[in-house]
Amino acid sequence: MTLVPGNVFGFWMFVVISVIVVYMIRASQNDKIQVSIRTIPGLEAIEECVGRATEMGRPIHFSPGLGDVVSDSVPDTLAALQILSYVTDIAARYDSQLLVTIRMPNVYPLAVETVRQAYTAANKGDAYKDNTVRYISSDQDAYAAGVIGLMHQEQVASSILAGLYMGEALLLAESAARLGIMQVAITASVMQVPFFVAACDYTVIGEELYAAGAYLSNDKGRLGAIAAQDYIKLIVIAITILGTIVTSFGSTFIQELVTK
Amino acid sequence: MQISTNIWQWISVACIFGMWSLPLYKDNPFYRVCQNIFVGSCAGHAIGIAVGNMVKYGFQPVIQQSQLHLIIPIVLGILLYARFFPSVAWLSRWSVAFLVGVGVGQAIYSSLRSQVINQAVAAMTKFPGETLGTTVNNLISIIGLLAVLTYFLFTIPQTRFVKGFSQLGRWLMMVTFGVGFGNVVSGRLSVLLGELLKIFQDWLGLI
Amino acid sequence: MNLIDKLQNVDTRIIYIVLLITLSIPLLHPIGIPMQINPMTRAVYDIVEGLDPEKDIVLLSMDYMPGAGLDAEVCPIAVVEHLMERGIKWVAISFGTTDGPMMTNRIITDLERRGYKYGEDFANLGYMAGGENAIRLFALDCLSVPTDVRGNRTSDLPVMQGIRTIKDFAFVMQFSASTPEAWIRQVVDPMGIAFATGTVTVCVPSLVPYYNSGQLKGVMGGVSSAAQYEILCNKPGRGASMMDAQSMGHLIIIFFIVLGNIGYFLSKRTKENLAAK
Amino acid sequence: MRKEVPLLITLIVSIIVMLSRITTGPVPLIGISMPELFEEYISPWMTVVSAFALCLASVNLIMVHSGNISRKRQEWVYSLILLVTLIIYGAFCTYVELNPDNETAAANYSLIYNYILSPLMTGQWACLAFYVASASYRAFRARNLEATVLLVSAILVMLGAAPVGSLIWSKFPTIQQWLLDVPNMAGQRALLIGAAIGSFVASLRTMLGIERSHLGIGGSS
Repeated sequence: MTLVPGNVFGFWMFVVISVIVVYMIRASQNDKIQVSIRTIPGLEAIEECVGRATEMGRPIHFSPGLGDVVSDSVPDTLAALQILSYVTDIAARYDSQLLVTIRMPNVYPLAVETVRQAYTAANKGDAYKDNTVRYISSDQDAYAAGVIGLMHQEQVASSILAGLYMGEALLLAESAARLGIMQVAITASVMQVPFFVAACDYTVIGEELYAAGAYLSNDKGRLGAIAAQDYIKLIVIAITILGTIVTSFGSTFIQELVTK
Repeated sequence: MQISTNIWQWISVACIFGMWSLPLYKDNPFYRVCQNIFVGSCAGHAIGIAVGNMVKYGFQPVIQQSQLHLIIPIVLGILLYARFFPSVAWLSRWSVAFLVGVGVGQAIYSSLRSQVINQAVAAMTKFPGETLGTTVNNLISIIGLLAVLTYFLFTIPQTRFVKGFSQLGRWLMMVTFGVGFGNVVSGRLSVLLGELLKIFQDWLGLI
Repeated sequence: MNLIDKLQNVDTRIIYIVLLITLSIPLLHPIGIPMQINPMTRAVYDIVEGLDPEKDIVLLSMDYMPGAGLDAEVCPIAVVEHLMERGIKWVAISFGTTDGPMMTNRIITDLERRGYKYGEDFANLGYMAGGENAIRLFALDCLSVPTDVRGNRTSDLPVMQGIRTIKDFAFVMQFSASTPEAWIRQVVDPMGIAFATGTVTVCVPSLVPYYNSGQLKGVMGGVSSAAQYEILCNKPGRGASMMDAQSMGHLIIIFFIVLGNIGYFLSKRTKENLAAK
Repeated sequence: MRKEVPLLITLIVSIIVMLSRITTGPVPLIGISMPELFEEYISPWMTVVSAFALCLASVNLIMVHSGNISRKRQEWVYSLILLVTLIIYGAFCTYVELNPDNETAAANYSLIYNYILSPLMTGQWACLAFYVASASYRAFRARNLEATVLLVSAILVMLGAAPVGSLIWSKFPTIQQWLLDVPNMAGQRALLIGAAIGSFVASLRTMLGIERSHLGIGGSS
């Protein structure tokens, strides 16, 4: 078994950074390193969102996005579920009603489990009701239409949109804005960010989505993974700068090395 | 002007107006009917295609070419539905684990190779460039790239330099998002225009 | 309610009606504003121009759904039109959406009406479930699709003769309503094929890095690209007829932005004045 | 058993899939190469399991809406409409898929697809144009410097993308192309790299079973 040409560097980089990630997660869990994360204002606003809903006595809506757990959107969806766990926790503390809408059937059982566990952890097990988490439709347009209808019916006060989004981002955000709903959007879907920036009160952008779970839960293992992510970025930055300098001197050594 | 006499054209236009009645008027029964037909027909179409694929790639090869190993995915596929029966619901995890495994295995190395390494290599440009213009553009590209990446560094100490540089990254991202919005406008307009064209051309016969 | 408040709170339905009217007029009475050709669109045209009708066969991955409307549909129509005119054979397949084969059928029905032969000039291999995985499976072995949408054996189709892997196609193009990362990851990078993409306008900005790095040989995006392509082929079609209305639409949206901002600044100033008093 | 087996399946399958892209030659002890293992087994299996997964959403929908009807919940009539449509399309499409040589059936299915399902979908998408207009009017305001940067670049791109822009000022298309090729590309590239790294780490955690919430067996460990 040998490596296909063009993947030698990639493979070894994969191995090295995997080791970094696992090491950082373990080190952080065993308190060998202390990881502190910079503030992400949009995530701080989640509590304000829930507070507003409580004051108004109306429900708060959460969507874990349009992604699935069986495609390349796994990371986005899992990150959104981590945020859901935090939102449920706050909602339980403030005694405000939570409403979760689901697009992908595979995500449904996971969301139910997440919400139930968070309520139990906050000693509010009985606050969980059968219709807290609702499956709408697996078609993205039909999902958007369903959520908009629900926002009208239930007089939602604030809405948190996390995870992967596609073209319906604007359908959701703009209809909610027209109803005067306070919104926080957390997404790595670059194409949808402009609409969220326009229509939502707070927008959390790009990679911040993957950091949100660690940020909100303060879970040491997850924080370690974020620190590892930063090291990988620093490595990429270093390679890019080095490559630019070497290229400027007329050599393509770095390009050839990394694509070897 | 020659209005179409084809009944299907009329149905199709009614469907379009049904969906438009929500923004142009308000929530109404006609819209609700259209919306539910929409969700139902999408789901029905998906069932048909799915059954077709099951037979074509699953059952037929097993029966006709006795590729018996395909019984494994058929069992895994059936196990997906175990979640509807609480006592055996945990079995559906096996199928999900398989699907996730393939998804993760495909994404993990390729995203590193195609999205990280190849993009980093493409960012390595020559200084100075052939003209002053290219030099300036290359400079903006590389500094912009580094600034945005710095913005996404979460755990390093936020010194004044880091803060300033990542603020630059934020501005560059705003330009990116502005460009995105500008493009979206033409995209969304095109869809509406396409519908108008169908109405004027195929239904009303105005063009 | 004074004027400033009115400027701030125009009923959205009025905005929608104004938009509809502004778009309809130039659609019914086109003005014919000249347009410039985008280099990324020209790149696709040049590739197709450079193909050899004698031996080259093109693969089209049809991954858009009717929901994306004409914005997604005009690009493949323009490219297929060009392929047919040059006498180049093509094969279509779908991975991204179960609606793909139906979209291909729409194009094929029209071509058959004009006398082209299914199976000899083109073929529709249908939908293959499994996303990225299916793309890779097909790339390694194109005959892994047992039959086409009409029930013919894939290996018996005249147009598929001599095709074993994706490398036997001279040019591969995907048409979708999103971005072609899956193709780049699974086929373009590992197998090094000539690949271009046609998508909706929205996705164009995020494809520039891939075009710039050479992973994409050409990019088409939505109605404007299709209109340019039609002009390059000297065959103005549906794309070109929509461009004037497109222009008006842009102007009216900019007008809405300006209107909203005027209201915003005037009311801000009034509030500041009140606070100062 | 309930926890370990799924974690093991994910780990083994993901390693095979990953290595199948970057290695050649037989694996010691097994005697078959990773690409062959992938092409002969994993890949066709995935196609079949995916086909089953595709139906899952519809089954879920049938359960939700038949529940609505049997309990006569509010607006159950709409649920009935949905179910009836689902059954008609489902039966018809399945017949067409299983009998590809019946051209009349295929043509009839094309009719209800092209003239009902398709316009409903495009109708919904076209609503986005309306929402873009109202969002532009209502939300795109120069509240601060960042919002202004976004706004200005959006307007410049709009003027450059439409042919009318070059009539107003011939430089608009050039500016638009520059914005697209230089600042936009740098931003997109950085977001792409960043998101890929973030998703790489998340995928690695899933692969190694450190993150297991997708299986519904507790959070991270």
